[in-house]
Amino acid sequence: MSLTNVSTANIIKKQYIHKMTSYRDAWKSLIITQLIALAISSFSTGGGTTSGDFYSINVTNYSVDVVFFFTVFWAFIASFLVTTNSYTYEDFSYVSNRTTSAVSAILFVASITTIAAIFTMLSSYFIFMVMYLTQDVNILYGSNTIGDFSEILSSFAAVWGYLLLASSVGYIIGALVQISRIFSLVIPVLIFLPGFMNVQVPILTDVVTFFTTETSVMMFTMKVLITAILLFMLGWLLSAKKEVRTW
Amino acid sequence: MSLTNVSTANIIKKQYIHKMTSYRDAWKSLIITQLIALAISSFSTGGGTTSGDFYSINVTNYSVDVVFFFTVFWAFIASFLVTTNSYTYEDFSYVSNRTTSAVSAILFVASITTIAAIFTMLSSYFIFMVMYLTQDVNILYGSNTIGDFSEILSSFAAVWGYLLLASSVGYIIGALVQISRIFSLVIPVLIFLPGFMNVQVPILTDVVTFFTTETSVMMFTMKVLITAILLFMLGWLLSAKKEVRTW
Amino acid sequence: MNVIECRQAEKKYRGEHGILHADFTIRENTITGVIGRNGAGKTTLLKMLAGYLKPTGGEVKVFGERPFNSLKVSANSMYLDEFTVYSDSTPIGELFQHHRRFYPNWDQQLAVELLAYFSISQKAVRGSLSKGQRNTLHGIIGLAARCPLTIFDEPTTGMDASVRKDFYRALLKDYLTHPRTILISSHHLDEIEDLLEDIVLIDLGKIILHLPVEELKEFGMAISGPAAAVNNWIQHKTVIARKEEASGMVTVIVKNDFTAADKATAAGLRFSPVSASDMSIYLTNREKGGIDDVFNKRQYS
Amino acid sequence: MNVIECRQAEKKYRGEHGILHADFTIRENTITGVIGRNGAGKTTLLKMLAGYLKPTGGEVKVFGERPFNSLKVSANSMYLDEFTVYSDSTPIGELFQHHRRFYPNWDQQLAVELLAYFSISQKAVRGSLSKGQRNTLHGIIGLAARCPLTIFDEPTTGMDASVRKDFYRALLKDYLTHPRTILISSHHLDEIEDLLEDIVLIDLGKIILHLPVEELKEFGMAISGPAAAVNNWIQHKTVIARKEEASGMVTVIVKNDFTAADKATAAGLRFSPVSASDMSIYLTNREKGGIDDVFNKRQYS
Repeated sequence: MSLTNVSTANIIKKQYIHKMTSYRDAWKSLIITQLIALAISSFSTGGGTTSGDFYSINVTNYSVDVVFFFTVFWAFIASFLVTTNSYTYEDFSYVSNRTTSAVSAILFVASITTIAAIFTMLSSYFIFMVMYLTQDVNILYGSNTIGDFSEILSSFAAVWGYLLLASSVGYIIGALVQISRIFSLVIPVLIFLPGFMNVQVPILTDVVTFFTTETSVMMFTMKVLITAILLFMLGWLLSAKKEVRTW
Repeated sequence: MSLTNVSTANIIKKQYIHKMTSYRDAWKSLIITQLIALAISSFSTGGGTTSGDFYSINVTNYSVDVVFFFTVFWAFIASFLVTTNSYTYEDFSYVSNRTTSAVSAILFVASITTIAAIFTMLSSYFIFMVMYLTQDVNILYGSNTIGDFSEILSSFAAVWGYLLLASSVGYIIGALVQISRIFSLVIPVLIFLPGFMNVQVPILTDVVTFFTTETSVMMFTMKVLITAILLFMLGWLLSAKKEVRTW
Repeated sequence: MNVIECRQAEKKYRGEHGILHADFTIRENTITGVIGRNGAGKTTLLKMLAGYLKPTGGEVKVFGERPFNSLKVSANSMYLDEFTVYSDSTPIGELFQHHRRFYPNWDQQLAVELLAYFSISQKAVRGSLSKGQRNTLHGIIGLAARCPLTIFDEPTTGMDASVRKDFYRALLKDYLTHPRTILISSHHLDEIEDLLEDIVLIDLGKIILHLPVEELKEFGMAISGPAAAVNNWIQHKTVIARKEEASGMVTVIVKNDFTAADKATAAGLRFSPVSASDMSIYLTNREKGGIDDVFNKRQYS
Repeated sequence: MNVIECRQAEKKYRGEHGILHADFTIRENTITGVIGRNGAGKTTLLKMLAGYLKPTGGEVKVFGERPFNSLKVSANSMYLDEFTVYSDSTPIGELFQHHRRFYPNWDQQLAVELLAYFSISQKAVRGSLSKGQRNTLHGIIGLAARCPLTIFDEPTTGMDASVRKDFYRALLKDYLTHPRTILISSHHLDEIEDLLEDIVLIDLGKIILHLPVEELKEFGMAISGPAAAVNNWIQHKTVIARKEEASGMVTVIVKNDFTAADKATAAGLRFSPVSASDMSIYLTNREKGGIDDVFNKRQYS
């Protein structure tokens, strides 16, 4: 039987198609996440009442912040899970080497993150529409809800940036945990330590400052992209020597 | 062959012994957690320098807060893991019903939590001793480091209370996740939402207030004990109808 | 005394049926083989008996109690298969100690000697064993625990030929000195039929036969001969299977309920017995052509 | 052309050896059986060939390349066992489509027809299949993918008797029309020996024999007779195994390298051939008593 010649690019493409169609859990969980977040958002998330002698204004803010937060969390978990053994091993049940497996996984994670960002943007229109149709009140447009095209574009870039960042962090942590279980204890503690206590992990603070103090969306997106690519590449290097199914 | 008669209490005792001796991962991870936390603590975690014309005082606070925080996190994870299928199924490889399996697991979790509390207390002595022996300086005793017996007892009660609370929360969340995977997404988001955003989950805030505003250690311990027992019992009820190894 | 009594027991999974209307009893101190094709429901039935799964209908009783969530059944029964969960990081010697604590009849000496015989170290952890060795370990545990009801679900998966032979021999030896109720499921009936007393044959979730092995061996008869003669003779007989051969010869498996006089009328036909293993294949065969048809239809054949 | 070439290949796990000094070649378009006792290292060897594990020493070449991390080897080889990972939630029909995309030789029609023959629905998800059905599915995939190198590691685990027979027959039929290199490991050599051309026999991590099945069948000879006569005749012969019987009779397995003249001197001794399956048991037996000794030592025996 004659041998098949394959190119790396071709196999990456096939593995990418395979992942996009068969990782149902990732898609399912995205939809569930969005629905739960929308349900929570539909309770008001802030506001107040001002009343004078002859009038009373009831201000209610409807926010997609909840949707955004849920989706960031989902992006982290989903790309963390993509690095686990059972997904990696499936690549080798078909045709794969470590490079194609890692690159196709990264492309997949980047793709679902982008789609999740679009979903998150659509949620804001969805909430707007629901309120517009069901509430018999004046709507006070906020600058962070519905704006013109350039505003939409820049908020999309910001949402997408945070999601990509979350998924690249999830990916690298997943790769670390695959190497040693100890990371599954150390990493979450290091992340949450500063929030709960006065202990400062110096680098972590700098990292947070690096992203949150950036005011230009353009620059922010660049920073995120470069960071994500570096993290993805590191995760790929970490998995390069791994054996398949030692059991 | 004549049948063996067994009592529930007797099997619970045997399962408890089995868990205490064969759940090596729980013990190993406790020791690793304490060591990592001690290593981090040995960097100073605060302090400052005051200097006048003729003197300079260099104040360094060594704190066991890091150890405490790591251990709380460990207690949560360890009891979360105890509810996973592989541990439950092992009970049924020996002799078990759902009651003995749950009760022995709860007793095990309560036991390791207590031992972890003792370890955490000892850590404070350990840090004290290391500093005393290695640093050629005057030690300013703080009220929260080494005190008299009643102080030790009350800080032990506080530490133990928080650990038990963390492990009972881990246990109930584990039981929920065993029922449906959706909880593994929803619960962490609900917990971290308030910390990251301005969204308030009303009940959660009340719960936090309920424990943190309590000034009497005695009352705090009582509150914790009752809450933990309620959570453990709920977790037990949730697992009461589960089938074993459907694969 | 009956150890197991099932009345119309049923287990459905999301619409699909695992087991339907199971109606049977197992006497104390017998070795019964549970035989059936893939997906017939053997494992579902055995797990229901062990109290792992909850029946969705009918009644399952083991030692007079419903096994699901029964401590009495759990203490007196053991279900062992390839996937039985034991901690992977516990040394085997310690695993034996745990069993000793839980099972009053546990024979520590037997366990240790069998383990040594099969060249497995007491210090080894279960996670480091190969699949065959893991099943050997489970087999040893099942024997040494001496549970009044021991259920082996395909115990010899991954065992090599000589280990299988030794395991079955050990099972028989131990059973003879310590009689108890044993259920074994296996896809190699030929290897265990000498061991078994009774056979439960399951097909498509239903128990289609439950009888002593000896009766299954005599259940059918193969009749070979020229097609016309065979066809003539088998009128009014219960035909179980039929195989045409190229030369115009035919082999037919019929139920062995004909009389000696019947047999005398069959001049020129060859009668041969059917092994228990072959008989259970015939009894559970789907009506379809052979595997060759899949290939013969194709152009390249 | 040699598809597989191993030179002193070695795989160690934390001190323990999986495979030691493996030195062998496999020609193109042969069916080779990989036989050995539990824990001998069969799976380690096969996974090394598939590029799953990285050798710790020596050289492994498949299609002229080191298989670990080789895309060429991955594209042209397939390793299938009970644990092969496919998404549990993907319907089987879709699983086939994925294979069709990855494997240019994939025969969709064959896959679909075999699946139907074995009564598995294309809509079923793999997670809902029983163990035997899952292995049947893996077998079908291995056949339909038509990889130049196909490795089946205990493919019939959990399959019932008739499915096993059908699977091996399908394998042979497909191999005849589409010759390729196939490796099969199995603990039921008797079931596959008619299928195999060559046999690789592994023991304790070492390859102790690699020869055509026919030669293994003639490798040894069993000589039975009264102890004295047998002992006299076997001087200067290579004795492989020896079985004393109670009646003073002895059976000895000797290497079949004696001449016809030798045989003529053996008056009154009975010569009988040894099956390939039995031969490989004898060749890999540890020096120890039988399983009966474990029980005979005990007081209750």
